[in-house]
Amino acid sequence: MKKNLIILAIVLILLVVTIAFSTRILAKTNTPEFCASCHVMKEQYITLMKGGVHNSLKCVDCHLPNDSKVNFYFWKAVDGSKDFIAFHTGRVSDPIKTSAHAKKTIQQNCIRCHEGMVSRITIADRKCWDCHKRTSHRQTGLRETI
Amino acid sequence: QSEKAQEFRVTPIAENEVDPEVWGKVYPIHYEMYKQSQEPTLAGKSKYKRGWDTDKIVYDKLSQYPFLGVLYNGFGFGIEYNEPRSHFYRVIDVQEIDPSRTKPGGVCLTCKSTYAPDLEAKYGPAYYNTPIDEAWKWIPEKHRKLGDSCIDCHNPKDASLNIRRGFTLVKALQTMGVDTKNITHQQMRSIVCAQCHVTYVVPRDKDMKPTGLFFPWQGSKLGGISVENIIKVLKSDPSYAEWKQAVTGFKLAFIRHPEFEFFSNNSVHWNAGVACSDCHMPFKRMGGFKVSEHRIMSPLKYDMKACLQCHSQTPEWLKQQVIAIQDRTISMYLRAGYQTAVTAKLFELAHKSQESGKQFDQALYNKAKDLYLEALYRVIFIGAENSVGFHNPTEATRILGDAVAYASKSESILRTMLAKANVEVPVNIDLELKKYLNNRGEKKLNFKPEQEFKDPFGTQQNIEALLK
Amino acid sequence: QSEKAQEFRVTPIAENEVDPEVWGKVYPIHYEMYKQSQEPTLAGKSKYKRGWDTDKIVYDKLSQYPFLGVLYNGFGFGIEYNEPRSHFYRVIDVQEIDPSRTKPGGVCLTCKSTYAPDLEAKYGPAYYNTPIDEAWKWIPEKHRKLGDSCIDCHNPKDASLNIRRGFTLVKALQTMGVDTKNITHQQMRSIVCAQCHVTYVVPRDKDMKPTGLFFPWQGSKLGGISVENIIKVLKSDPSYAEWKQAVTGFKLAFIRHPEFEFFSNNSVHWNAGVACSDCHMPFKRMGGFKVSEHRIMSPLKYDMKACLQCHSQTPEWLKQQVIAIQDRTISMYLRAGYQTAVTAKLFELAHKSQESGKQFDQALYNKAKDLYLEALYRVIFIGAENSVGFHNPTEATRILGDAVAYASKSESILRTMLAKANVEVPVNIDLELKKYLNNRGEKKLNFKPEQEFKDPFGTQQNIEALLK
Ligand code: HEC
Ligand code: HEC
Ligand code: HEC
Ligand code: HEC
Ligand code: HEC
Ligand code: HEC
Ligand code: HEC
Ligand code: HEC
Ligand code: HEC
Ligand code: HEC
Ligand code: HEC
Ligand code: HEC
Ligand code: HEC
Ligand code: HEC
Ligand SMILES: [Ca+2]
Ligand SMILES: [Ca+2]
Repeated sequence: MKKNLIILAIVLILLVVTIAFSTRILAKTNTPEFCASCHVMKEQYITLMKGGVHNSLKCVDCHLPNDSKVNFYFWKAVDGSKDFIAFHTGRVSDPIKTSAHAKKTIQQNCIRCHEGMVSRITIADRKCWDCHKRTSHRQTGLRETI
Repeated sequence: QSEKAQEFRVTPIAENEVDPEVWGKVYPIHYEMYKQSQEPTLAGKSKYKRGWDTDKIVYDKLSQYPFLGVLYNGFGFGIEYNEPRSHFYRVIDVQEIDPSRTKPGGVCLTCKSTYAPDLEAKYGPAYYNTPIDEAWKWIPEKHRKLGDSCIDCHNPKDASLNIRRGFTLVKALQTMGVDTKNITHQQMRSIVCAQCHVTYVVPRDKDMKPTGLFFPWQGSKLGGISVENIIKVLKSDPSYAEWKQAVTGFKLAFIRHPEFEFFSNNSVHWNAGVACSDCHMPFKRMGGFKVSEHRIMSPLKYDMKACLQCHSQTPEWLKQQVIAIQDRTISMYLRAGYQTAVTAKLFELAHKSQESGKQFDQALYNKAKDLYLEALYRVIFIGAENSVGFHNPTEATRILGDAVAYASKSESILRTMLAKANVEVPVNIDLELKKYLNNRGEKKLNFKPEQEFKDPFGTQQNIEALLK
Repeated sequence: QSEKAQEFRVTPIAENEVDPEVWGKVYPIHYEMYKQSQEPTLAGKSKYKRGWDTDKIVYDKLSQYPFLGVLYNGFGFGIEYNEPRSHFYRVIDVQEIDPSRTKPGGVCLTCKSTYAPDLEAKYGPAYYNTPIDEAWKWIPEKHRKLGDSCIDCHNPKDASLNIRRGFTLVKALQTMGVDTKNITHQQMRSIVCAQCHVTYVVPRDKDMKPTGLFFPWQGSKLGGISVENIIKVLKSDPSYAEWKQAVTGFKLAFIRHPEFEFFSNNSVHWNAGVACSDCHMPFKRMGGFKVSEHRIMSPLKYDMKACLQCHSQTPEWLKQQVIAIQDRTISMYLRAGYQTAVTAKLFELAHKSQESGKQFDQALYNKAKDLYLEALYRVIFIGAENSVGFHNPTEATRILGDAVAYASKSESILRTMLAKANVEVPVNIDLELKKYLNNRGEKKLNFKPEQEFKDPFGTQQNIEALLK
């Protein structure tokens, strides 16, 4: 556990430093192609690209808070490091599942973009993708080996 | 919540405002959708749930399921019993139905008139048993034909969901230990329907006058109101007997539209957190935003729109799955219904032989009766439930399979009992359907053969042929 | 397809190569997974499909469902009949089972030994009826205990899916008009299993010697092999009768593991294009690739991993849905099974009275027998199907409900027939279960009460109590 924290700290610092110095890295790590460079993200990448109207979006549009830049980069660093460490230590859960925090972030992003559309209904205690299953990378019709 | 959403709901409506027109000033889109529900629904879309479609035919349950003629004889439901139509016709249908149905009185307004809670509060016990025509006059003249109104489901302050019928539903939920102040929003989307789409008991005094109204949920829990528990309550007190079954002479309770109980009892959709409104009031795009459909009807008549966000298949595929389930349910329902009717006729035969002096083994008779009641209540339950099994597919066939088992065990005992008393019983029991199905009530209703549902698997026909 | 995957399949394996070790040189990952299937599966994960779990208990179907003792008496299945275990034990289990089961002979190797198609081609008619011990020796010594091998399902050239058992399955598919050269890939993912997980008939000559093996699919179509059609075929020819039911003396056909027929008959998963392998051989990540799990077992024992490919709920939730379905199925299965056993005992009683000189109305007797057979075959069907209803939930309860209906109609007729002949029949029929369940076969097997499944709804217990 302690070891993990140290790694996390190092990665955090590294990330913050790189971000501070390179707008190119910054832009690159916001692309879906970057996310999909990890093969474990490939399924989500393909389902996004082939799964309908959201294929012009970037992963970070949904998976990182977009309400403020500070929030965006803070969580980018945290989640990014978590993914990085999990990947390179091989501790990938199968299947990968979103955390409660991640779900909240996604929901806020759905509402951010579709605010007008959902302004008259009440979505209190459930998630948009309970109904809009395809946006959750599921039931997009892709089932064969990717 | 975003500001826009708030803004939309700024204008509070007067507390206790019943008039939908007034609500319509604030919520014009919803009012428009709501008004559409007086139109007949599309004919030819649903296989089993017809009625008040564009063909304007009134579908008669006794013609659809002829054995009901035998079983319900002696009660209003054995005279006129129709497929429901939309909420708009709620009060109108009570007016138009054969008067045998409305004998209980004011209590019948409970789920029909939006004024019911006010009337109950005002008139107390008299509310329940005042003759319906009289009770009906308690409603302000302008609204005597008003079906549902917004206030049935919404709080006028902000249009949030609200239980209007505290005197029935809130009490019933509380007997199951539900904290009625803290129901989740998603559950409310089913609970508002549970004000009416539930079974009820109208207990009677010695003169058969109604003394109240309650839901037989004692001993159950939310998400587990089983048919077994309901039957237990119904059998627990003779004052719950509302009618006498003519063919057997038994005094019995009854079960109506148990949609909520059936759906919420461990069905896959309930377990998945799906609510009635998800399927019957799906979101609908109106210009730049979406709203809940307020023309409430069968999802088949909406072309499965309600299903499509959660299910990625085509509407045709989804409809086929519904029909696969309903076909199997109908097949079992016919089996259970006819078997129970046969048993009822054996009781009739036994009673007749008794009159002509035969003596029976009373222990056997009691067992047979007990088994018969278990079967009959199950047949009534599934027949009254309005989804032909879809709301909880395996539960439907389980209940019906049990009905077949109970009714036929009863038949076996009766046959043994009758044999012991040397009464000869033919193998094939004539149900005398014509006698029960024709010339019913004030409208002299007759059997309409074109409305009958035949077993889609042919099994019922096969068994009947084998017995002949 | 990526280059890696191509590379992965470059080395063709010799045509007709049976040895999994040789395949393992080319497909080491698959060979490893495959070998794991000799390990016992995890205990405590599945409610109804136990057997050869880490507790190493052999689950005895006759103890799980005691009425089977009555119904199967007179046949090998009435002596020893166990829950299946993994493919690895296929041949071993045939060796270990009571010899009454293997009486037919070589034909029993058809779905057990990978060599079966070669043996059939080589020995012709003798393949079917040569005593099993002798036929077994036709297999090369090294592989006499070999369960499944890769070639059972794969083409050695490129490991693509392949039907090895042309002499049974291809013929059967052709009787239904299937173009066996153009089966879609997704269908092949079920069809390879249909080589074995199907019911079969071993027709007999006059001396009860096996003359062949076929699947009773005549008159059906792919996606609609109904129990009704299967029964029709089974009843169509006396040479399909493989055994004599001791309690009734009837010569009967039998039904085994109809997983494919049951699953493919309008189930929601089949309709959704799901294949057996999707659930029993889910994709699995191994290093950088996805491969198909080759340790084939119950999805419950994989913690529902297979389901998560398509369903977004938690494994616990999914398991609960499976159990909700299975509980309802088991309840109905017990109802159908006990009712059919009661009817069987009434036939026994009738036959005994006949011996002591009573005369019966033959028309009634024939009707009762016809109805009884319809019930019995349905009970055998669902009992033999291995998913306890899950593969096709509403179809399971429909079939069982019909079994109850047929068996009890038969009971009613028998009671009437017996009464006419003045035979007294008690209400409660003693099944004499102990007689059938104890001291079975060479191993002197006894009833194991701890393995019995009781009705989770208590309905069976309730009916039995009422009859006492
Ligand atoms: C270094 C490889 C790698 C890259 C690059 C990567 N991921 Fe991941 N990601 C992983 C791994 C490994 C996991 C699984 C973590 C676990 O099992 O807990 C994961 C999990 C996730 C999850 C689910 C867990 C959660 O916290 O909700 C999301 C969402 C996700 N990644 C999004 C992204 C996005 C968006 C990007 C691009 C900005 C990205 N990933 C880039 C490896 C990567
Ligand atoms: C339109 C919004 C949206 C976009 C764009 C998006 N996702 Fe997702 N993602 C979701 C939703 C919704 C879920 C489901 C969360 C849940 O099940 O609780 C999800 C879940 C995930 C998960 C968890 C595993 C799973 O399947 O449930 C991963 C990993 C993931 N996304 C990665 C990505 C990657 C990588 C990209 C870009 C290639 C991406 N997402 C783009 C909405 C999005
Ligand atoms: C960055 C902006 C953005 C985010 C975040 C986003 N969407 Fe969208 N969404 C769009 C756009 C753009 C379209 C297509 C344009 C349109 O409205 O016609 C769209 C279309 C849709 C549609 C209609 C098409 C379809 O596929 O059925 C649905 C439903 C939808 N989004 C749901 C969601 C849900 C649920 C989420 C969160 C999991 C989400 N969106 C997140 C921008 C977004
Ligand atoms: C206050 C009582 C009440 C409430 C609340 C109520 N219903 Fe009804 N519902 C009725 C009555 C009464 C009818 C039958 C009207 C008739 O046939 O005259 C009916 C009929 C229906 C029908 C059949 C419509 C047709 O066209 O055949 C559907 C579907 C339905 N209701 C669904 C719902 C749903 C979903 C809810 C909750 C969102 C709900 N109801 C709430 C009393 C109610
Ligand atoms: C607890 C709520 C409730 C009470 C109390 C109630 N109903 Fe209903 N009624 C409904 C619902 C829900 C429907 C629509 C579903 C259906 O028809 O099964 C309905 C449908 C009807 C219909 C149209 C269908 C048919 O049965 O022909 C009539 C007529 C009717 N009710 C009359 C009455 C009468 C008369 C009484 C009093 C004895 C009464 N109702 C009491 C809820 C109720
Ligand atoms: C998962 C979807 C779903 C849910 C949830 C659901 N229903 Fe239904 N309902 C259906 C379908 C499908 C039918 C059958 C319609 C048909 O055959 O035309 C139906 C039929 C009905 C009918 C008869 C409609 C008619 O035209 O006569 C009523 C009334 C009804 N449901 C009320 C309810 C109530 C009340 C609830 C909640 C307790 C509920 N439903 C929950 C899908 C649903
Ligand atoms: C109960 C199920 C349900 C939930 C929860 C839900 N939706 Fe929807 N949504 C629907 C349905 C049904 C439609 C289709 C409306 C139509 O086609 O008329 C829809 C339509 C939409 C559309 C318009 C699609 C189009 O065709 O242009 C968007 C955007 C959308 N939803 C976003 C969201 C967002 C964001 C959330 C969460 C805040 C959400 N939805 C929650 C059921 C749902
Ligand atoms: C039979 C019950 C019922 C009746 C009657 C009814 N509603 Fe609703 N209404 C609902 C349900 C259920 C919702 C969904 C609420 C939610 O999920 O928060 C809803 C939602 C709404 C909303 C919120 C926006 C939306 O579309 O989800 C408004 C506004 C509304 N109704 C207005 C009205 C008006 C105005 C009337 C009368 C003309 C009316 N309702 C009649 C059940 C009903
Ligand atoms: C809010 C989401 C939602 C809605 C709306 C919905 N379903 Fe479902 N449905 C589910 C879930 C979740 C399951 C469970 C299986 C799964 O995980 O896909 C399911 C299962 C099913 C099944 C298989 C279960 C069974 O009982 O046989 C059918 C068929 C089905 N749905 C049809 C429909 C139809 C028809 C409608 C519309 C009338 C509908 N559904 C509406 C979520 C939904
Ligand atoms: C050549 C015959 C054959 C083929 C092909 C075959 N099976 Fe089997 N299967 C068997 C036999 C025999 C057993 C029982 C072995 C025993 O109990 O000794 C069995 C047992 C099983 C079991 C039970 C395992 C356990 O641990 O209890 C499962 C699950 C199963 N098979 C699934 C499948 C699937 C899925 C396929 C196709 C991908 C398949 N089988 C193909 C013959 C076959
Ligand atoms: C058409 C394929 C097929 C044929 C032919 C076949 N089996 Fe099986 N056998 C299976 C399958 C599949 C299973 C696993 C499923 C089950 O046990 O229900 C199995 C399981 C078994 C088992 C283990 C479970 C049990 O029943 O105790 C034994 C023993 C067995 N078979 C013996 C035989 C014998 C003896 C014969 C010849 C009379 C035979 N089999 C013919 C396919 C077949
Ligand atoms: C949608 C998923 C699914 C599909 C498709 C499916 N099965 Fe199953 N199968 C199950 C489940 C769940 C069980 C019950 C396991 C339990 O109770 O432990 C089961 C049980 C079994 C068993 C008994 C396993 C044991 O441990 O004894 C066999 C054998 C089997 N299936 C074979 C098949 C065959 C052959 C097919 C195709 C014709 C098939 N299955 C299709 C999910 C599936
Ligand atoms: C009971 C049937 C069965 C047996 C036995 C079997 N396989 Fe498979 N195998 C399958 C199925 C089904 C697939 C999925 C094929 C597809 O979808 O193309 C598969 C897939 C494969 C693949 C393709 C990659 C993948 O994982 O999907 C390889 C390679 C393979 N098997 C090798 C083997 C080897 C080696 C053996 C023996 C050690 C073996 N198989 C035994 C049924 C079987
Ligand atoms: C390849 C896709 C796929 C796989 C794998 C799969 N399912 Fe399903 N399942 C579906 C579809 C599609 C439906 C139909 C309802 C829907 O559209 O969601 C469904 C419906 C269901 C239902 C409701 C239907 C019913 O019969 O009651 C349950 C429960 C269910 N699945 C459980 C499981 C379980 C458990 C497994 C694994 C053993 C599994 N499924 C594997 C696709 C799949
Ligand atoms: Ca209707
Ligand atoms: Ca097993």
